[in-house]
Amino acid sequence: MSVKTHQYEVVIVGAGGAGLMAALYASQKASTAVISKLYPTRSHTGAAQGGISAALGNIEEDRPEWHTYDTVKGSDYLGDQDAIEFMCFKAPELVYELEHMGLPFDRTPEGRILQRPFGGHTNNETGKPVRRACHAADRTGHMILQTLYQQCIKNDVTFFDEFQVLDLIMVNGKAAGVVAIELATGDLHVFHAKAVIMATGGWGRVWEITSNAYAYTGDGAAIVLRKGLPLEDMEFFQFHPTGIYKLGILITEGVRGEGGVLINDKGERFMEKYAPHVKDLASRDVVSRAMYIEMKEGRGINGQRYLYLDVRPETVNKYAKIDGRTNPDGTPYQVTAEEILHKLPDIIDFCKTYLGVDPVKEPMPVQPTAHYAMGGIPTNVKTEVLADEKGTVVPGLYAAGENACVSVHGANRLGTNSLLDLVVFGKEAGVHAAEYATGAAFEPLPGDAADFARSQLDAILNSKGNERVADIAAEMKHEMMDKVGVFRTEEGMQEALNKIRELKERFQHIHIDDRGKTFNTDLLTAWEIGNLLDIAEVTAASALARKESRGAHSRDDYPKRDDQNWLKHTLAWRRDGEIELRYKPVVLTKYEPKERVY
Amino acid sequence: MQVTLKILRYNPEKDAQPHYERYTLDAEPTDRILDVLEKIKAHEDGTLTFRRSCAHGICGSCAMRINGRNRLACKTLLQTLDTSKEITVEPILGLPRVKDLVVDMTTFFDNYKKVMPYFVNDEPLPEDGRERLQSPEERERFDDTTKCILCGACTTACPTFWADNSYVGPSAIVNAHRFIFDSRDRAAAERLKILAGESGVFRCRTAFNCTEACPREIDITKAIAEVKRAIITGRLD
Amino acid sequence: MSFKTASEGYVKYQGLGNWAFVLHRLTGLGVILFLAIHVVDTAFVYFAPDLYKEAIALYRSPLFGLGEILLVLSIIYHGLNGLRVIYFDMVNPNMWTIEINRKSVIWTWIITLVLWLPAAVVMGSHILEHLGG
Amino acid sequence: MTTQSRTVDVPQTWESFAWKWMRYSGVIIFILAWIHVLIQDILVGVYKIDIGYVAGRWNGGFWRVYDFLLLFFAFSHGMNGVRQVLYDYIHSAGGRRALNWILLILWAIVVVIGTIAIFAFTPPAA
Repeated sequence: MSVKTHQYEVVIVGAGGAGLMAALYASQKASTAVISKLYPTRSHTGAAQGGISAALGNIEEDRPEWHTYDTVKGSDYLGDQDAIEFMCFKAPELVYELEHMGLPFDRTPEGRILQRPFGGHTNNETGKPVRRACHAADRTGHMILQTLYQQCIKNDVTFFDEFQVLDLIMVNGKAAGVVAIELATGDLHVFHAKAVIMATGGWGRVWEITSNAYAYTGDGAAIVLRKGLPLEDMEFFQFHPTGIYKLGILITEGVRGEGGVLINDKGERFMEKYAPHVKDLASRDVVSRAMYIEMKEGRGINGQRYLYLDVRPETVNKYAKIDGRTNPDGTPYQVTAEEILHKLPDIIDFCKTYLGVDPVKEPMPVQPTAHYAMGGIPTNVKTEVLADEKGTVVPGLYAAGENACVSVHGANRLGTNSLLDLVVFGKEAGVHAAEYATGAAFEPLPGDAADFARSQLDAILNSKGNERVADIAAEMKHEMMDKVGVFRTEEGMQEALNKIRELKERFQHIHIDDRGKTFNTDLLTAWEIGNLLDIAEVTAASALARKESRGAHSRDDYPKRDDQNWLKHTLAWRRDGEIELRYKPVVLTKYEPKERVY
Repeated sequence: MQVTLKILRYNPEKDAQPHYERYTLDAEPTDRILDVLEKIKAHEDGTLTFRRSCAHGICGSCAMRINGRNRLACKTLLQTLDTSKEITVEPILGLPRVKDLVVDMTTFFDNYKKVMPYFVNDEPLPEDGRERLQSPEERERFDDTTKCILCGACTTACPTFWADNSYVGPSAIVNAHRFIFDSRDRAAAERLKILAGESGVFRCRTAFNCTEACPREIDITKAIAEVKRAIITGRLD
Repeated sequence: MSFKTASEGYVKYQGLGNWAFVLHRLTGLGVILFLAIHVVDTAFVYFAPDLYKEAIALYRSPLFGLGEILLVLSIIYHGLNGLRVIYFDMVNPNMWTIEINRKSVIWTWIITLVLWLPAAVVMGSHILEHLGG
Repeated sequence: MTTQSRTVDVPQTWESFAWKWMRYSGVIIFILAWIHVLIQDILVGVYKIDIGYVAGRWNGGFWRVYDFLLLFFAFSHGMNGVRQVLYDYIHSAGGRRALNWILLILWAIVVVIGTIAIFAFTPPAA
């Protein structure tokens, strides 16, 4: 295999919201290349629906302080409060910046950005939901991704599309570039860089039912893990309450923001039992757990493992009246089918396409779906990657977006905060990486820079067994869904961990059919499954060790949060085939942990 | 139930010409064509090559010709097709073949880049640093064309584009439309000038294949007609 | 890309609009070919009256008679479909929707046939009258 | 807030002119050609057409002007149509330039021949 070498001051891996935002800023100061295994507009940011939160107060009073507190509370107090405060106070500025880039937000009659309520976002004085999510219909992520890509074209950013990064080059403890395979030709490319930004997104494909793209295989996190660096808080993976039954396709929380309610087999709006104040707009971990309990206790629809999400106008209006929900002008909140259609066009389309259900006429069958990684590559607020529990920075290495753990989401992310995270920390990554690159020299490249990448591919190509990759993947997904999902137990997690280790062993004996060079997705899919297995192992091991319930990590055997022993972040290394866990304290500033009630 | 897919295969390392291969397997009526392709790749033939990512019609990776029409594999359920017959799956037409169902999208994105598909407004920002104002009606004016996911289904369904890759194609025009009719944008005249040229909107023959192909249900031919009209009249309403 | 690619699409791509377009193109090319010849042969009345007689004789052959019936079909279709496109494109672009487009294509075909069939009967009977005569 | 109407100044191009031409001429031809076809091909029929018929028809000025207009609009419409079709398959600037000249010359020849015939024709003495 021939190896081509390129040199850029900053190399960005991944072209979703965080990667593109970083690219816009890094390219202003330093020569920058974006390397992406997909065409940029295929990134999963585009699937985000409901909105991006910022306390603009366009509709009703709102403050960044409230946003900060809601996020801290939403994180079940595991989020680092300095980082959360930074993000929430930056939010309005970034949303305006997106608007100035042309993002077509929906508008108020006064011409300002329209906002809608979302789970966990409240007026801290009244405790009622506040309209904080800025949106472009129900395709906000799509518009962010498109807008950022458009601006990158305008600013002539260099892209390497359909290049799969396989390895990170580290020299003298510093990041010195990446190695990638060009899908179209099968050639290896070495990108020599002063700074590397990892922005490769999440790994929902570890689980069976997921809202995530096929591409969401945790490549960046797995690459970093293989370089002897830790991953943070991997036990915290969010299950979104409303995925389309069996398919996992996301139905935005915006549906509940617009007044939709969850209904069980008895026709009850069960969320009022679990979250008496905000009901269906409680944070996602709370709602997903409530749904699991309902289903476990036999109140799933027809006894099956799904519930109804009902956004028919008559239902919305009935419960809006019961809740005393009002419009900004104080009149009672009432909707028509046309208004719902107008506000949620993509959701209606999904339901019609995949379920044959028209949501304004029938309720939607939903179940919790693996959605978002709160954990990931540990970074500080400047997005510098951290090497240990003491906060030692890895020079030249940055991470932003879902693959990073700042940590602003702690144990549970609030809806709309992911898009905010992308733009806020994507920008920080771009700014800081370029700043670092302009002051740093290129580390000399080792002669064998591409060897580790090549050896990984060769191992798959030359593997002599007869295991099929798809079977291994299916078993892993099933095991993780069952035992490291919404509810977890000691026994289950241990079984899952054993199973994953067994699967990793079997993975050494796979057989792939395609040994060609051109667009070999058979090879790359196998490599991705290898990443997922590594991520699954770290996730299960981190989860097994955490003997409490907090946010998305919910254990039957330890049902309570334990701040005494567990108000700390997990850091997990993979060393000599074993997972090593260490812990670091949570940054607390203004907000003392207290019981979380919605 | 059983379905048979007849897939146009091509491996540049082995084949001089593309050829069809047939796969018969069990499937559910609610399975998507993408699910069936995944099953084939997972269990029968790992060399089968196609692009996919989000699997629910928002990323635009899996545009292909299914029974002779451009669609997204992830939005085409078996129950919407006649499964008693073979289902033909071919790559989208008009772009160079790379392998099996994968085509080289370079020309497609180059054409997109020709029409200034980005927001332009160099006027000073509002002094309070907040948003530029836009009425809901002004926002609504270009809503339809903001939905584009750049999957290429429209452009590769266009008879003019099949013959001539220099025609910017429906997708590029849709993305130009999105900015031309955005009240905040200031580069409409420049875009219209580009689109009034030899590779622009007047190459559109209104065959309508683009609109039929769009998985996002954008009224593409209408958008193109509106751009034509804007060039002729200079009016942006 | 090329004539080959385009031809594959013209023939194989599934869609009423595609066929409406292909027919429009074929009928247009057919009519312009005929028109060029027709202008020249009619000009013979001035430039070469003898040749004009020969040309007319040729037109009166049964094969040309059938061709003329097809010509009339082409002119009717090309004209109607052209008007349809002009109306949608210039007067009311809001009619470029899937449903209206499909219906309008089908109606164009129906009206074309309704207008053409009587013409074909009249022209066909002319041919039959003059067969062998 | 209210919606403002906006206008821009777009220089017209050969293609925008051609587009308009196809549409306006199309409407005119629709009327002229259909009447022509109805009379000559269907009602009268080729079997009744000879020099004598033409002479009778071009006796007055009306049908001469009519036929000239039909010739001019239809042939110009058609030749631009041919140009548009061939633009699909001829992509180089040089090729398109050559095509335009060929079509223009062809157009001029046919229109000139036709026009001369229509207006210079004098009915042969019966």
